[in-house]
Amino acid sequence: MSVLAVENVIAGYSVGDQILKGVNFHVGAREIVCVVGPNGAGKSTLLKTIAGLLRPSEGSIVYDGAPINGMKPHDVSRHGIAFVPQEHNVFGNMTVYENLEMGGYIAPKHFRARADEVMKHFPILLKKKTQLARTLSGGQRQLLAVGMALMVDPGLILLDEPTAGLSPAAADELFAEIRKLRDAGKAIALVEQNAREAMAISDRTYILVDGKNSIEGPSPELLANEDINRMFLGG
Amino acid sequence: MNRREFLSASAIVAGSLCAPGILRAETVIKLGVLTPLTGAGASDGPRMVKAMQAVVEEVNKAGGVIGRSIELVVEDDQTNPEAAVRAAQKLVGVDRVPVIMGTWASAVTSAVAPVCWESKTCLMTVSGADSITQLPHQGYIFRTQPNTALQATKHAEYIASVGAKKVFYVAVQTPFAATMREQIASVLTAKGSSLVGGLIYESNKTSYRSEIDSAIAAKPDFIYLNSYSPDLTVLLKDLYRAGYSGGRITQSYAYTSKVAEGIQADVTDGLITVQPSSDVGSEAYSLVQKRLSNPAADSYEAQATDWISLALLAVQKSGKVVGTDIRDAVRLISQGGGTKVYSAAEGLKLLQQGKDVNYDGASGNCDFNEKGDIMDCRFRYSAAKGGKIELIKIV
Amino acid sequence: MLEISGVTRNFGGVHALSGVDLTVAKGGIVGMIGPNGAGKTTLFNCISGVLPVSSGEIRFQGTRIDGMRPDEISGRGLVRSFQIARGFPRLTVFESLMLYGTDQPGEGLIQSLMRGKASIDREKQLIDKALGIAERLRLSHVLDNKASDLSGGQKKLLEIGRAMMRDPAMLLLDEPMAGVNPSLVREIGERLVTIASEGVTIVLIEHQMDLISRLCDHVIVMADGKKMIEGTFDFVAGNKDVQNAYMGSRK
Amino acid sequence: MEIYIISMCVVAGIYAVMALGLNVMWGMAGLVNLGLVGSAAAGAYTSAILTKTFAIPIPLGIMAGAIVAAAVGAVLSLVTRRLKEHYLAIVTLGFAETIRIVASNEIWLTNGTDGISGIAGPFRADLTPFQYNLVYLGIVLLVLLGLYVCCQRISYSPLGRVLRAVRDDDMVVSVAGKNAQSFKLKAFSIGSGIIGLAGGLYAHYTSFISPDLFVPLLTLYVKLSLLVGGVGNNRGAVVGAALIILILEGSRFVVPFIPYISPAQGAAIRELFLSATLLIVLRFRVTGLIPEPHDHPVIPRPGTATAGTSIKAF
Amino acid sequence: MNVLQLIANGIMAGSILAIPAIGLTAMYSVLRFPNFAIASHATVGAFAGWVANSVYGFSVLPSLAIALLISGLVGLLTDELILKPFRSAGVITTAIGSLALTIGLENVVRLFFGNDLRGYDLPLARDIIVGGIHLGPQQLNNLAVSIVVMALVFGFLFFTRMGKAMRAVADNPRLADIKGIDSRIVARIASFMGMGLAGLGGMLIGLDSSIDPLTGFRSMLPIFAAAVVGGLGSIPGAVAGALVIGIAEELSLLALPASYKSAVAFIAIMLILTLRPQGLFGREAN
Repeated sequence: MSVLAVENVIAGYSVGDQILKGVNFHVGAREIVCVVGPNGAGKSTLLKTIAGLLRPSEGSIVYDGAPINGMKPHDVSRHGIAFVPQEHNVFGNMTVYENLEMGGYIAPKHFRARADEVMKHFPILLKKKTQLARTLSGGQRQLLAVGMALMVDPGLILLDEPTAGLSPAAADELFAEIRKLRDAGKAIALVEQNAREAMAISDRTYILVDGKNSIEGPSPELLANEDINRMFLGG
Repeated sequence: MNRREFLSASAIVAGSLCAPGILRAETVIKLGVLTPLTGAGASDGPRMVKAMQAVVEEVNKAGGVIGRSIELVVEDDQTNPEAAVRAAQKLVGVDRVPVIMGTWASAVTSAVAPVCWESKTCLMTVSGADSITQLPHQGYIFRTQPNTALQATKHAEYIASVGAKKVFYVAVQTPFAATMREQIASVLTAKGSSLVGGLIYESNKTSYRSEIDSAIAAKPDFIYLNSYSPDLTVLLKDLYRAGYSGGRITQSYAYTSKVAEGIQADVTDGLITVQPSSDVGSEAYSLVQKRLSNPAADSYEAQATDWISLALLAVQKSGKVVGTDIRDAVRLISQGGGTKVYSAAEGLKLLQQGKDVNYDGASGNCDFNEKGDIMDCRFRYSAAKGGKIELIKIV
Repeated sequence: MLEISGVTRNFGGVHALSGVDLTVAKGGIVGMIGPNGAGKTTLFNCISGVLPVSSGEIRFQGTRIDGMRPDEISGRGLVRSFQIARGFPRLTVFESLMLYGTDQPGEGLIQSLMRGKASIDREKQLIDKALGIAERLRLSHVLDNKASDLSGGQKKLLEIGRAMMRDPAMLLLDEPMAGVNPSLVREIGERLVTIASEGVTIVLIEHQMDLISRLCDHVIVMADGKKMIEGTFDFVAGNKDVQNAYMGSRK
Repeated sequence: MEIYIISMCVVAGIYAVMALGLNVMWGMAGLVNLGLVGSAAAGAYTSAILTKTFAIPIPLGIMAGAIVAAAVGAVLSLVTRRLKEHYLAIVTLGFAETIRIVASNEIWLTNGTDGISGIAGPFRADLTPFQYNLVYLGIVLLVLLGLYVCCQRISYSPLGRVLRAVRDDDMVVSVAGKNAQSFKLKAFSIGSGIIGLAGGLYAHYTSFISPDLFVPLLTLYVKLSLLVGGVGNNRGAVVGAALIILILEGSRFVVPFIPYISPAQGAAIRELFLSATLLIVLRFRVTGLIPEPHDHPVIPRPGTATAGTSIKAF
Repeated sequence: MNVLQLIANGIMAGSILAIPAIGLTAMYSVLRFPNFAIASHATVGAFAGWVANSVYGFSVLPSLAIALLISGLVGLLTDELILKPFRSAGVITTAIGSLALTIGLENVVRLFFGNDLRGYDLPLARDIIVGGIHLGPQQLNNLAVSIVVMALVFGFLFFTRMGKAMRAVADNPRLADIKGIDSRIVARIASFMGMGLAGLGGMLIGLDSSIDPLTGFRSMLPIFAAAVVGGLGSIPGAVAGALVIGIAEELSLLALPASYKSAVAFIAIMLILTLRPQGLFGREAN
């Protein structure tokens, strides 16, 4: 049973310039789904459309049984979807702790308990609690961004290229955390440049080309496929 | 806007332009008022308009001038020469007024003066810049504000006469600020007193503490405050705070009854105000006090009263509502050997009986020289006490 | 043709480029690959003068160009495109192309007021050139559209077209094929090969490996603000470190 | 009545010239300038001083004023070269205020707050006021037409193309091989020069200038003219200026019909009326009454349906 | 002239400017346009405070609160009804719209209150002398009010959930939206707070001088200058900018006639912005 069901979605930044040209996309419970594909294929646009930053001109997006297409981002987040954008995903001029507070803005009651939990999960955030977010390193920033998403105890986390610009070690660490989240019961959708690694930790993979589904299937199978390797993974 | 919208919009405007002309009754005499109702001078303009309207009402009640009633056409000069020129063009071009009264800022007066003399319209003003009457105005300008030399001389003499030895001069930046300082300095020196310093400040500041500090540093026993109302309020407060206890003098138009309402009495106690006036117990001034129900009627209200009175008397005298005739008639009714009169209504009655009159105004005798400046006048010195203004003497 | 030695660039203490040394010889298409954040775009910004270098030297055709203004560098025949199509949203496609034309006397006040013959003649030449380029890039039907109305792919094409208007000696193209539909990608690829064969040196940042392998004679791999390795595609692709850094199979 | 309408047309014409100048800076090159009265002051004072002190002919004086104003614009452009929108706005505003304060204080040059009066007008002594206004209207319209043609030519030229590109993205303009800074300087000096010329025209029309003329209010009126007319469109600049004068003057004739208000309240209502009209126009026509044209061809492109559009370019 | 005295005077003058400058910069950081209507709202606040103080006889502190409340409400209302629709049309159009609004509001005040100068009902006190420097108790009170207000604004922004949300929107509006912060509510709070502070500043200016419909317009340039010099969007910047303007104007008296005061302030601005185009505390644009 899917937590999120995206059906035939068409969306773009301006009329007549559609980037998503009919995408179908499902995320099940306790599942990491990764979206890969060439630059400009619409991977990030897909996540933005789900998060409400873009309004789809056609198609439906259903989350937890309720249609959410056309909702504003803050309404989508109230429904339990946490979106972590690729860039500018923390409030640079606020402290780490304040960032967590803003992450949990819509659930202020549980703020303290959750913040403690998140900081227990990511001890580096505890250590840097009173630092401004813009002084964090790239990896720490990504952890904070994910931590902010966790503050609302979301049912679904959308991660847009979380390892972009990270050192391999930091990326590894982040991927490990993402797996832990899945194991803790979250559904996760992941867009990655770092295709192989992302596929390696994910359960299923969608390959988007030119705004449409091209290939989808269980990640291990796709990883093992020679043609796919050559065409999309540069191997 | 498409063509049709444009045409219909033009039609509406054209219609509204013509409307006053259609409605104009031949029997009404229109006189122009051009005075600041918005902008920096806006606190003075409305007072002057009221003073003029009060006279017009009085005269209209008494049967008007040459059998016609009077209407004031009031335009806002926005205390801005550019806007003022447009307004003046409207007054002379559309309303065809023979006289424009009430310009306040010197720059505004200088800007509209050519419009007036070229269209043969009289201009009556309070503006202080000496350069105004030096313009080639062919006699159309009448300035009821005494010129800088006259004021500075008389004021300095008064200051010296009350025993001030060290005088400091503080002035808002105006065309007459610097010349006034020189004149005051020379008169003071001649009278055995001295000007220990002076500064010209920028208007519209919210605090003049440092300016006041530098004035007090010269240890004056008397300070001449050549200011307008908004600045004067700040200066008086800053002087009080700084513990200054010497004498202060300012123009009555700056320390008006409205200003007095807004300041605590002990800040202003002892402040001397000065305004041009004619005689001891000037009847014209007391009529203004009564007409405006203001015992502290200031210099601008007095001058506004005089403009409209002079204009009306001149119309009656010449029998015509024409700028040039008014220009020529003003001196016939303001000076010379006629019967002294102190209000327009009174003078009109005598003129209608064919008698000669000599109008003595609330702001002075209203005797003009060939340049349009008043020739001589006395000054009414009052002192603020408990928020009221009490007459000291008229010199 | 392009020599870069010891170029560094810091952003508030973060090293975006930490000592890049590389040389690009005249002719051909050079691919530049590397993971996100490796400093490829920053390097382009430094070469084109959009960003000043923190230290190091850049020479183009023997002349030192670091420290020059972008327009001076562009004037020397080194023209770049932008990764996220940047440009003039309120100009039409045609105007945008025309703008890039070199030697326009009509940009002077007197010529523009007089509509001098020199400027009109030059305008005519540039029109022909722009029409030709538009034709080749399949932009003819959108010439009168505002650049902001174009699709992402068309914007990329416009960037290439604009650069070509300058008859460049060297083109720096930052992901020119991202977001372009596959059939057009092939077309652009062929076009680039033609341009290169006409003597223009092209440096190309690209993520699609099949394109790199097909188009580029020479590939430079960037990682962590440095050049990691360079060589033919097969050589580079066969390198273990490259696979680790870029292909993502680290363990 | 006629003389009034004619003189308002003169003023509107001078506003229109200023709006054209502003359009070069703001409409074409996107450079915010809230200090255009500074340029007007430079032009007006230069021409007034030169014609009065050195008795040079009026047209030469006005030209000299335009040149000085252009130089002032160039200096301002250099000083502000690193500043963006809002910062540029406040600095230009401050620059104009500084010019006004200098004009108030440097009495030896400008006669201080007294202002300069008796500035010569063409044939003024030999004409009746009506004829004089008519002649001046002719002069202003001629100048306006000439400048309009010039501005159209700039707009529809490679220069205009670069300026509009600077407005969109000056960095990409640099990459296109143009020195964006020097084009900004060009736009600032041309615009400032045109506004200086308007200042000179005004000085010789009314025969009097003083620092009080050059207050931010005038900048605001001109700015609103262009905004309402259509930023980026020379025709818009002219229409907007005419409309602003129409509103400013037209309201004079409406307000007297409102009963029970004092003159001061009437003045307040007039300004309210102005502000409300502008807010309404801007609210529903964000691009102004005559929006910027879609494109600005220099010469017709062969084989296009839009070839006719370049007729606009003269 | 005593330099320390000049600096002290400059601090006093600057601290009053700082309040509306904070309001301006706070609105800017959330709404992203320079709101010229700050001038008319300073006037509205000054008059609201005057009515409370002189007509209804409230003492100064409650009158200041009323000034803040009324001008804040007017600010909220005018923003919702008049300026909000402009925002989609771009920064400059909105800014010019706010200029038109400021003229409109100024004249609404004129329509009801006329042009007369008004003063608050407030006992004046003589200066006290500390270490050879004159300090006015009223101005010290103003300084105290300014400091308390600044502290409250800081407290609000750093210790309340809504204040943090406001900073979050200022920092990264899109991310704030994603995190469920309703930007419309934050915009309303920013308008209320910004214009409220403008009104409070207007009344503080009036306490020292007198008020009329032009009170706000007269102070608009220095308020803008303060916010811009400090770096638009930075609250410590607005305070620093106000102090720079205040002190520079007073110190100019050492070398130049008093009639050059504002020019000196503007030249100071130009110098500072030439060296630091983003203002003292502004962040460099990307």
